[in-house]
Amino acid sequence: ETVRIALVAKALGIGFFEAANKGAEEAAAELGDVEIIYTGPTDTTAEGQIEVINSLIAQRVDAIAVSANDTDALVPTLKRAMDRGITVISWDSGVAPEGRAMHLNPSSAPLIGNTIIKLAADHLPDGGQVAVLSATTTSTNQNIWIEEMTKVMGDYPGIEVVATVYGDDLADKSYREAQGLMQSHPDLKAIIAPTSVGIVAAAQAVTDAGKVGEVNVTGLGLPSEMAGHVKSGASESFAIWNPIDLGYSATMIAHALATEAATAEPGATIPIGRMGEVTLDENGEAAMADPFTYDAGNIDEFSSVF
Amino acid sequence: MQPDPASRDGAVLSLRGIVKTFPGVRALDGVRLDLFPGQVTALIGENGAGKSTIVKVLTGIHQPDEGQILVAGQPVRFPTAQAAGAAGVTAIHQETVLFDEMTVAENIFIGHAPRTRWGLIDRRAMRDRAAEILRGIGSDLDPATRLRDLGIASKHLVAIARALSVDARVVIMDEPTAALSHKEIAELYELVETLKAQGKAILFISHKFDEIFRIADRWTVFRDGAFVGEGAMGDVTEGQLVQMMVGRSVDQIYPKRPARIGPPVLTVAGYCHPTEYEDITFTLHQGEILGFYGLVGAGRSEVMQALFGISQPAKGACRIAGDVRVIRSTAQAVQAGIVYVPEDRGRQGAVKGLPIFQNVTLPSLARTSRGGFLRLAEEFALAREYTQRLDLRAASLDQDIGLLSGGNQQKVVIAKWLATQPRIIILDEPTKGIDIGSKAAVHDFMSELAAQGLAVIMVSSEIPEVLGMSDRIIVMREGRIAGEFAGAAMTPENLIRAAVGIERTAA
Amino acid sequence: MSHSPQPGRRIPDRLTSPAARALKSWEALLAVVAVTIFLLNAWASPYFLDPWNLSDATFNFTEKAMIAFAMALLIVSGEIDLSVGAIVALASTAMGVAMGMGAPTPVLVAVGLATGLACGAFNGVLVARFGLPSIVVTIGTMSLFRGISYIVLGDRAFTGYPASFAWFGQGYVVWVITVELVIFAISAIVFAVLLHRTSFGRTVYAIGNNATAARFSGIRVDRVRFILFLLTGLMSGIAAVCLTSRLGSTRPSIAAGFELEVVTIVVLGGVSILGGSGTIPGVVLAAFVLGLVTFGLGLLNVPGIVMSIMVGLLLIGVIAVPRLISKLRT
Amino acid sequence: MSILKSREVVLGGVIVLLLAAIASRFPGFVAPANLARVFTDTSPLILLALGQMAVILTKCIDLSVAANLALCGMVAALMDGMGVPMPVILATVVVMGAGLGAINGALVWGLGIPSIVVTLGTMTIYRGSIFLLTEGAWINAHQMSDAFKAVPRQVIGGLPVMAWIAVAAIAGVAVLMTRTPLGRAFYAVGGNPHAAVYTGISVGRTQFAAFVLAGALAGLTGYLWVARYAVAYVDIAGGFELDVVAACVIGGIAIAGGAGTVAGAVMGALFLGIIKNALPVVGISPFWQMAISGAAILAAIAFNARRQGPGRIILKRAEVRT
Ligand SMILES: Nc1ncnc2c1ncn2[C@@H]1O[C@H](COP(=O)(O)OP(=O)(O)OP(=O)(O)O)[C@@H](O)[C@H]1O
Ligand SMILES: Nc1ncnc2c1ncn2[C@@H]1O[C@H](COP(=O)(O)OP(=O)(O)OP(=O)(O)O)[C@@H](O)[C@H]1O
Ligand SMILES: [Mg+2]
Ligand SMILES: [Mg+2]
Repeated sequence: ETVRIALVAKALGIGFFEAANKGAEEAAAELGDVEIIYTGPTDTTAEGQIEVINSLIAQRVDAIAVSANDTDALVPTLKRAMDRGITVISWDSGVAPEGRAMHLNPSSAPLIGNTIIKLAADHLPDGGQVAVLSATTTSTNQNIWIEEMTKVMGDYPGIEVVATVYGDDLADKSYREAQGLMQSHPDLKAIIAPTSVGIVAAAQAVTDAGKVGEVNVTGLGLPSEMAGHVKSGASESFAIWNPIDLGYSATMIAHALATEAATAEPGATIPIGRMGEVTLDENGEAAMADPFTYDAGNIDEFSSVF
Repeated sequence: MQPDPASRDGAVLSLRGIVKTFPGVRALDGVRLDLFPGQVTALIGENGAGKSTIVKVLTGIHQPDEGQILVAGQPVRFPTAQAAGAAGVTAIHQETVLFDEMTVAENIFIGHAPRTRWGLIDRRAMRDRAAEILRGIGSDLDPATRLRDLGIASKHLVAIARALSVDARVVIMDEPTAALSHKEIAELYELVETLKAQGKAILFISHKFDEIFRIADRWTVFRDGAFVGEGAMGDVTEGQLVQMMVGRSVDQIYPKRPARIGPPVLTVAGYCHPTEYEDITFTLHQGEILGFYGLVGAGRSEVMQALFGISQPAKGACRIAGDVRVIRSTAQAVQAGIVYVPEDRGRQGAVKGLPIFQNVTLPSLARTSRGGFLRLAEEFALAREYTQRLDLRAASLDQDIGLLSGGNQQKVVIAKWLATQPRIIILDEPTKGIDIGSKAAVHDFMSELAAQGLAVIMVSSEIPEVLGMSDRIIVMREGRIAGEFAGAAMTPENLIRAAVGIERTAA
Repeated sequence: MSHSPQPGRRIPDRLTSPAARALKSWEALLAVVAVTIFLLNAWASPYFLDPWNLSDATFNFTEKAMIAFAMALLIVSGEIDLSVGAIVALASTAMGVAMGMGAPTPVLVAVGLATGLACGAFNGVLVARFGLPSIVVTIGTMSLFRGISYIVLGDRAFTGYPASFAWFGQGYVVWVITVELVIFAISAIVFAVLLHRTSFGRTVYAIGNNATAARFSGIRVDRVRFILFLLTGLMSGIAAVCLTSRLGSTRPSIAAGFELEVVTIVVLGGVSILGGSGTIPGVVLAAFVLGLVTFGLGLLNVPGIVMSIMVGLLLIGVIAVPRLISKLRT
Repeated sequence: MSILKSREVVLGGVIVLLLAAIASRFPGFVAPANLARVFTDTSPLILLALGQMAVILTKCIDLSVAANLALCGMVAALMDGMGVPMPVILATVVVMGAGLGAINGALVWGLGIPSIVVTLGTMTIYRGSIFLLTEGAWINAHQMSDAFKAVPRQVIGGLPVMAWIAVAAIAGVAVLMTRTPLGRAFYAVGGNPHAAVYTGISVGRTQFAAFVLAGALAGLTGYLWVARYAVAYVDIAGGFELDVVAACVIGGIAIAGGAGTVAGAVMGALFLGIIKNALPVVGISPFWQMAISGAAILAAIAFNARRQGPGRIILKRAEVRT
């Protein structure tokens, strides 16, 4: 019998999730007899995701793998899904433990937190002011990464985070926020945007302000979207994990749990095909892989992939 | 009835067999009309006879369902108001249809403003020509004034100026004097003479027989949307016209019956308002009809609305049946037994969109409902009782009041107030724009109410009406009481002298 | 009164019977649409005719429909409240603050309702007392109320509502009948009675058709308007309790875009946006129609935005087609 | 006249005070270069507010402008991807925007459906169409040609082309409103629709024209927006329609129609633009932004309502005093 796995994105149309869908389809092909239902709301709201999940419950899919718009708001709905025998995992952006069997982090949060500040610091040997341009105020993973980043600030003396602003994952708002940062902090040396929408908007704002070379934009972004800005010099380097791998892994895990080939409990190890395996920590979370850094040297190789 | 000739010789404009239906009403049923250059044709008919409808057909606002419009013998069509204007037909409509936010000059020229070489509106030329036209009708209004800063009478003058701003062959006036004061009416009559002398054809609609006989050359009568007759003014008497209008004879127009005047029910002491009125003091007795006369704009409506709780006086007190009260809302007024039949029926009187019976019961809902829940049977009973008494003409009580003619709407509004069984009823221009038959019904009813012990205040700008109906008359001028008359002192001369001020002799 | 010269002809009460009128009404049309969509759904998806699924589907509209009933009265009276989504957010935030101070469930509910009432009163005072146009007032308070939530919450969220609080948004009364569905049904009945069977409802219609004439008829127009805003605030407060309970958390972005969906339900329900006409049964039917459409398309995994195209087309289509037909006929 | 004039003067005064207050904390904000930047940033809001003003004047409202903007912007980006030359793209967005406005206008005019209902519907339809066109995919900077992105940024005489387009639109709409029959018809139709019919002005056709104007401006802005921010996706300018209406309201455009000026609309937009740009600069938490603009809207309408002059005056004494 076909195993139906729903891959729920934060919103449809975002390059990152489209790439993850490719990975999911790859996993499905590899597993055979798996149907991927790729879906999501059209804007990044919890209410929209709940409606989508409700209709997935109604269709009695076998597993739901969700990248959540809100850690807590999805919990009651996902609990109901689990009550009806559906396997629920979260990936990329997590939900609270009671709402899922396990959570697959693209990477470990401390690692990402360290990476984003390191990317900025590497190009600031003499230190200087940096600012963070985040997504929405409610984005779970951005908040955790920024928290982790704050914890390791001691390792980067001379680097000062002067502001954290929110672009709501909207291009125009992020653009305006980036402009505002450069206005209010004339000595700003770098903008760290741990979001694929924000990093592009910030790079554009820096270019338009004529500050290429003065202000370095870094953070997490997609190679295909950032290629131009790396070449123009607006961004020296940025990092990301491979979303295709992430979709692939999430599907593998969902399949394993749904077919009861594996159970989600602290310490359990779940195989994820070509990616190897993941081990669950005491919170039921697992990390897929390290983030990978892209710069002028390797960007062309990846910009056509995702 | 004689067969319709194609077009009368010499008529600039003729209508033949015009039919116009609205949902549920056949407003015009094959009527004809001829207008001749240099002559004033009076169009006469009861409320709802279709007079305003024919004006709208002539000015391109309504399209007739059947029939022909002939200009100089040639059939034409007026798909828009502009087309009618281009054919030389212009009108002063029954309602003032102007733009409050625009200046006088813009109001006069909207739709046909002079242009500059670039095709843009030439504002200076517009202002100059507006001033010229206004002077021509004896007004010194500044064309740059914003219309909303003007009084109703000045607005009417602007409407007249607008009608004259196009070079028209046919000028239509639909009850043009209804909102004008004595002096302005006299000026309007002069204007009509001038237009006549210029060879224009004039269609004059009015319910006032004195003015019809004064200025019209020909008459045409409609009844219930049908043509009844036409002829020269000299060949007809008022009685004959009335007979044709209503299809029966109406002998007594002011059926004032003597009533026993009782103790005072309302005493108003020193009502003042910063901009509208000052030192208004009077007493109203049970069983009395107290007339309030004045030129339009004298402030009578403002005072009455203050009594009814629409607005509050800055100073002053009123005593109703002995209790001193301040009336802060209309709801309190109704509770105290004061009701007000407003002057502006369309805006303040009728709730268009609601059926007749709901209009009638609106202020009496507390009585027709139980514990806040509606009882439809009671509502229908109440509505039926009062509308029948006023001889309402309607298809059913469930019909939207907006579909009735003006006069019938007024009857519903009066019925609404009578149904509350008030102690004091204020009627503000109760017969404005009402036909003679309905007028008689309203007057008759007023007298009957007084006879039953109600106290009635009647605001009116028509001298025969105040004189005919009132026991006592108060005259207002520019926001103050200018005189009080009773018994033998109630003469037209006295009223007019008080209304226009001592320094002027009677008009 | 003996004297009247003629007794006057008798005017019939009605020409068309209420039943005949109902058959030709908007509600009848909506009922046909609803049944059609129901059948289409049953035909298109094997999962549709499942009581639990249908029960889940009601969550798509119950909260919005509760607000829609009060909004319907408001729109009939010629006003509008675009701040309802923001009221939900502020009420939810207030409940979160109360929870932070350790308030038990009954207090939380009281705080939610009180906040809704307070917001409604604020709108009501601005509109009824100061005579400002409601559409712009509520565009302003929409930013203000939600803005206050943002100031209070910032990037945080309130979570950890007491378990008993979950009853409102996640509980069942019997079998598949959810608590929210029961609240929805009760408010439908209350508002239908209020609008159609009480003198208060009659004054709402009168005000919507001609507010000046209503005032000249001794109706306390401003008081009625104020009460309607209060009711809308109250229903938004109730919706906030349900939604917060259902989500189990509060963020300032909660209930974003509710106002337009609520207005859509009301308008689809046949309430004239210009005021003066409309019925509660129509609004109930419209809520079901919208719920059925979104749920049916959801079962086919149609993206939400495509559903919203359908809703947009439905909104314009249902209003345009009858007009088009009557236009073509003449 | 004097009352209406003073309303714009007061709003201008408020804007100057606002700038002064910001300058006291952050002098750099009032540097000419920064003011130019704020103006440029506010240009889309100004362009849409000008169109919305025409619509509101005629007693309508257009909630679909932001969706129209997004759809036209997406089409522009797609055309650019297909290598269509810039002049053709520009012509297309304007015509297409006007066409989308015309659909609104036609429904209002032809079928007499209230504008708020029509545009509530078309708003979701237009935005949904973007999804249908692209299946939700984004078009990013690297997928756009340099020429496409360059137009709004090109600086001429110290201001980017985007700002110049706004200036030109302000001038054009001002002439349209005060000096052409169509402009006066907008006021007439909103001021008294009944009377407009009696003066031979077609209410429906005038409203149609207002929607077309608003649509054309939205279409043009769509291109500018997408080119400036170098990204196109379904949700761009989401919720922007309310900012546009707010700008009009703050600028004193009467929501009941018939009253308001171009200067008012522009200043209303600038007021919001300055607040949006200044908050991050003066270091007020961005979480305050929403509440502040809400309060500003309320203050503006309360002020506008208060400014309504006394109606008619009967007492001669009172007449002399005023
Ligand atoms: N737009 C309309 N819709 C429906 N019925 C209408 C409309 N306009 C007029 N009628 C009806 O047509 C008939 C003629 O109305 P009209 O206004 O022409 O009367 P009138 O002779 O001008 O009366 P009055 O002396 O009261 O002004 C009335 O029965 C009226 O109710
Ligand atoms: N400039 C104006 N703007 C708005 N409404 C006006 C204006 N002038 C008059 N009105 C209204 O039109 C109606 C007729 O006004 P009118 O000039 O008759 O004054 P009035 O106070 O009614 O005086 P009176 O009753 O003594 O004639 C009233 O209801 C009044 O409120
Ligand atoms: Mg008439
Ligand atoms: Mg009066």
